[in-house]
Amino acid sequence: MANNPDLAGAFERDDPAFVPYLAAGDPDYEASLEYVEALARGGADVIELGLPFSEPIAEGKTIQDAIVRALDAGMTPDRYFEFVAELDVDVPLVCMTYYNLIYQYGQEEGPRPFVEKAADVGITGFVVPDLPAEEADPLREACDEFDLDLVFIVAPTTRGDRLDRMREQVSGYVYVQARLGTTGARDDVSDQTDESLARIDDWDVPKAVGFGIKEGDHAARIVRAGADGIIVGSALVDIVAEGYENDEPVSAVADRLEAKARDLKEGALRGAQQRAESVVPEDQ
Amino acid sequence: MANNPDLAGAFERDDPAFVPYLAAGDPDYEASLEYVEALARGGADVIELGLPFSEPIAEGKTIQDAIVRALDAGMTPDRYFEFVAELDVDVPLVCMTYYNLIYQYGQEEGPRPFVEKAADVGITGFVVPDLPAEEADPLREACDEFDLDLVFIVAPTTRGDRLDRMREQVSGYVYVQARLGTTGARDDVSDQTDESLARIDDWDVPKAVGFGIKEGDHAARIVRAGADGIIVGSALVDIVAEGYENDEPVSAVADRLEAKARDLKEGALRGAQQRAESVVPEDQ
Amino acid sequence: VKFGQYGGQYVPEVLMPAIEELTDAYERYVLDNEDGFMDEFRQRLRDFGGRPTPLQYADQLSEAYDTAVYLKREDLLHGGAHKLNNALGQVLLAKYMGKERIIAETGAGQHGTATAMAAAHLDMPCEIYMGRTDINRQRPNVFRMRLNGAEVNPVTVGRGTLKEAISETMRDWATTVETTHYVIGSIVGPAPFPAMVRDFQSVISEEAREQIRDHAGRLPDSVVACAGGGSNTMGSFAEFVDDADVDLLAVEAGGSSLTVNEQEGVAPNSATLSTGDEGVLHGARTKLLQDSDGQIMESHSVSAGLDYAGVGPELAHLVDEGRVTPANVDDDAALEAFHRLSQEEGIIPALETAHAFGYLHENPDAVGDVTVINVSGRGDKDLETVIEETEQRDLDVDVDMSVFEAAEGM
Amino acid sequence: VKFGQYGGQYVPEVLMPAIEELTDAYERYVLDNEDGFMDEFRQRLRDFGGRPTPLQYADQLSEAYDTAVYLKREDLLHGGAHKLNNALGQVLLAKYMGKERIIAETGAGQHGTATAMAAAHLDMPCEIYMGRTDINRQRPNVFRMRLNGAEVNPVTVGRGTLKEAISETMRDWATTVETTHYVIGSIVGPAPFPAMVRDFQSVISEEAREQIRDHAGRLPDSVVACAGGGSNTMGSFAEFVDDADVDLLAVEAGGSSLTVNEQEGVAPNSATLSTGDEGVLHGARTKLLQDSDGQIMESHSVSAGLDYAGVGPELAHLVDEGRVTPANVDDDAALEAFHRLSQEEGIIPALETAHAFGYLHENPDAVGDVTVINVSGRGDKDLETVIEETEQRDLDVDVDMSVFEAAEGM
Repeated sequence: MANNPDLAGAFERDDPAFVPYLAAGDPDYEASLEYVEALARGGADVIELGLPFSEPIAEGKTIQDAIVRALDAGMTPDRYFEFVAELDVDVPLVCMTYYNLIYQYGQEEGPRPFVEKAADVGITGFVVPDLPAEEADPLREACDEFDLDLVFIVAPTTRGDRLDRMREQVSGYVYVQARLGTTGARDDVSDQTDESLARIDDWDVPKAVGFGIKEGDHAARIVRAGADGIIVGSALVDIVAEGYENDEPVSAVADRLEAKARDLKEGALRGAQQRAESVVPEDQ
Repeated sequence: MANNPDLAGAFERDDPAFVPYLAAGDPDYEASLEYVEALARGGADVIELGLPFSEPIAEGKTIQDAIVRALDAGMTPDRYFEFVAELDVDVPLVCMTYYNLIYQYGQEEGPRPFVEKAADVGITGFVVPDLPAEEADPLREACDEFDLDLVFIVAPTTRGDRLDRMREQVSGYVYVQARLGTTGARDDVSDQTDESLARIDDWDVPKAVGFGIKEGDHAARIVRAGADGIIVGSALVDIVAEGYENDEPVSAVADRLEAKARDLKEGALRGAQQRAESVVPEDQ
Repeated sequence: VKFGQYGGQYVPEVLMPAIEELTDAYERYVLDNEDGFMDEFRQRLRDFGGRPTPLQYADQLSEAYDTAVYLKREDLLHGGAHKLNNALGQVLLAKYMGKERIIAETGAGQHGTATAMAAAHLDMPCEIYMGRTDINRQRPNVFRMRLNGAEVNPVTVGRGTLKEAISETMRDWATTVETTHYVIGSIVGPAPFPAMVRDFQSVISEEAREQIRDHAGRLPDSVVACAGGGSNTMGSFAEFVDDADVDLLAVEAGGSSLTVNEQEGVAPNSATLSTGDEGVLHGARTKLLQDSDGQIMESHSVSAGLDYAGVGPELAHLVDEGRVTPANVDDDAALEAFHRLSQEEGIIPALETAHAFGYLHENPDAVGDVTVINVSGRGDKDLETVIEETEQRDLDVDVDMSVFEAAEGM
Repeated sequence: VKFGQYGGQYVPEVLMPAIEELTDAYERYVLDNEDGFMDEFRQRLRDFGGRPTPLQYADQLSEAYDTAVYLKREDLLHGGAHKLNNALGQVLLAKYMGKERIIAETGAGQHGTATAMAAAHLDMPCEIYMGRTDINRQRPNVFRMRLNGAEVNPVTVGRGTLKEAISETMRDWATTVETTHYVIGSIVGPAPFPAMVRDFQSVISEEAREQIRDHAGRLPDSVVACAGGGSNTMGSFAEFVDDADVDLLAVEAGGSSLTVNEQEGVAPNSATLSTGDEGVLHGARTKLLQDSDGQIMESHSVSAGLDYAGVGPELAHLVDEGRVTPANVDDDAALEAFHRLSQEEGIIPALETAHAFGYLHENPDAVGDVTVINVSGRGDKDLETVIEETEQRDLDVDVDMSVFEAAEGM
């Protein structure tokens, strides 16, 4: 299976990857370009770029709202590809979307045309939250053909056979879902993360933890627990939403995104350092 | 069975009886006394004096409204007896009411106490619209004891056995219901009247026709057809209602009642004369 | 035509021939199954009405009251209440009699809707008299009658409620008696109505008696039913009357109080069997709520369907005989029972029906080890009333509806 | 887990273990009747639900269309629609699985009320997600759910309707999946839901197939059912699928037009089987109303219960196979059929159901000599909508409601 060196290479033991998410086109095409680029400046190692789907069943309210804004502003799969092509960033881009958009793009031909186009504009891999390993073969094949990675999500409920099946299919990195539920920033960090990480300890793909990470200290905590990277979505989308609601200048919002990215990246680095030094704080 | 000479005697072949109805106490005790006395002055031969019951199922809207007014003004069986005792008229009075009031007055003793009291204050007979011949024995017995008449209603639907049963029970006069339905003044005169009168032609009690008679010409038409008397309620109650609604002086309303009574009585007399002369107009 | 001293035919002479004709038809078609009338009636009750209705063991109630509680599910009958048993029987009978038109009165609208449904089903023109006030507070039932093709005639006399509607229907009947059948909605009115309506409704106890033998292996210790006019009551009791060991409990509306206000002519309840005395109303001698003069009192109950000042003469007689035990529960207890059955058994009962469950709650020891309770109707019609009445009271069991504010506020 | 190319399990990984657990439970309890699950289910459907529902010969319709029309009366099921068959099955299954809590989404409120009833009956805590907009326009159903003790959670995202409620329920489930069962309301969603819901609903055709043999002495020439998500449809068809001579007609909501507005992302209909194309939605590959990019369109129908952009994968497959014939009737025809059935048969159908009768009216020759039509639900819930929509249109069959003005004016 494909294993794009750019993607797996972004995760290093002493330089854990910071993987931010934004919905492409939120709140509009131009601003969104600025925002994504700001994340890269802030230290993103990989960017998960959402292609909005009208029924985002795996998302929490924050990202759902972002998707609604992006759709209202005219985002479509074709516009998304233009967007990716136009982006001026030098980190790997992962396309996060729902399967119907991938499937429908190719009409009768299945996922291949979408993947081909994505590869063409510079996408490195996919995360498809409504596509479990059982249904992933056609997409996996297309990804292999075009040398793209297919990231799977390991949930706290994923155990036994399911883990094995996923391990066979996953490439790029594995997305470790930190807790039950849907995406969304939260104030605590779950013990489920440690258990999940332990279950896939011996996998040879990088482990990126997402769901609920809100600030640098969370990031540090997660990395100390063994993650190779952290995925942050809602905490960043919150900044975009706030800027949109308050009608802030794009540059001001971009600055805040960049600062937030920096805080998170630094947190991840701090975690890696603490882990290396085996400094485990009392509260653990 | 009782056959009070006063009552039957009020119906004469060449002087057909005019039998008006009013609800006692409508719209209040004092006015009602005046109104009843006005009817007597206008030529009433018998007066049907209603004792209001809360569920007057045999009445049309006009008389139902009268009953509501009388009840609201405080009419009760005891007040009714006072009313009768106080009335200054010299024609026979027939009490028209529903059976529950008669029955309940005597509590456990049945209709006797009511009848006794009625006889005591000067009532000559009864009409009880919800008491068919089948249920009338107890009341009939009490009437016999106190020498009061019990009037029955012959409806257009009354035929065969039912007529025979009623013929055995009736005394005073028979109330011939001119049409299907409930009480109420109407603009036409029904053919059903002729048929009903024909069916009881050989009965030896006087036949008084009621339901829908509105003016002198109707009265004449009915008497020509063979009636010994006419019963008029709603057309008179209308005058009371109008006076009440327009807040007219009692005396003015009484004058109109008296005039109306006179018109009806004259109509009846005219009918008798026409009948005697066998002058039957073309339209018959 | 009498039940002890009760019953009879206290109606205007103009209606007597129709009453005689009906008596004859009742005897021939209903009692003697002439022309297969009863067969057709039963078949239509089954296919159109949904009979037999189930007898259900109530898990939660049985546990709570430590007695086997079985529910006779008349709420599942077409139209949502036992009313159809009677309406369908009478409309079909009218058809057999060659009548061309159906009239009926309705208070809360349940009998009116059942009659309109039966008339549509049997293709008979139908007019329903309903008080102006009731029309405005029972809009959904008016919709249903109109949708079924019935005319709804507003009665504007007096308070514009059931009493006035009955008088108005009597008036129509007195005028049209030759072609029209008046479908009386309960075991009241002149003979043969009380016996005939009972016969149409007794399918309830006929089924229940067989079903309880299947389920419990024996007859119940008691049968409990709410009582207004009494048609679901007698329907639930009829086949058990001869089973001397089965207690028959008729639960009336205690309203807000059993004390009457004679001055105002108001009884703040409809507990006719418990507190009324003998009189004559709407064609029959029976127990009534009346003042000492014999004027009929205004009855009151949170449940419109129990809100009637009379009761079926047969029930009055069975109470005098000691065969039926009258009981009553007040508005609060009925509302609590409504909430309890809804929450614990997943059955939203009619407010009428809730009275029977209020009795069970207050007297769990009175019903024996095995009891059958008639769920006479479903409560969809009562939702607005219940929400409103619940908000105004401090009940032990209720429910809050703040979801609407939440839905608006967010 | 597939029906041809349709079906599958397109859900977030976090839910997959629950889906596998459910698949296992479905196979053991439903298919293999382990621990007597199916026996208990059938018994509760009978005693609590009121099964079997009758198959009724429709006198007036049969005469009007010169064909023997039989009505399968799911409107008589407890709660007023076929929905309880599935809700009761799933809540009972959740209990057998040791789940502690039930969640469900609801649009018009029918599935929510059925689930709340079943949960109350089986003593399971229950929460229903419902869009803000739907809460405010379906108040009686919200009342009913609350009365049955269910929490109703307003969903305020987006338009506040069914789509949003589904997403929100998925979110709850993703969080609480270990203790909670999500009761999906139709033959949609990831496997095993479509097959499982079909199995719970197929009691409809199981009964109807036997009943029509009793009544007509043979199998019908056709079975007609309305189709939204498709649970009453597959329930009506399931046992007839192998009877090659029985035509299976699925009648969808044609809405105001079959023409979509791609620009606005709006399909003014819900005719998924007739006009949709393949895609993946809410866990399954099936036919969808979507734009050329694959974004789901807003569907529309005067009937809230048919207003869904997807359809059960099994139905999509049977249509592709030519075994099921899709059809559709528009809003006007459905409203007229609503009035017609109400007036002529005394049955007020759900607006969903009315579509099946609209089809019969427009295609009396297409149903053969003997047809079975599923009366999937009663229309009490639709009264306000029907009155409102009728007033705005010029229909061939309707009814006027001037009685209210008469009642006020007099």
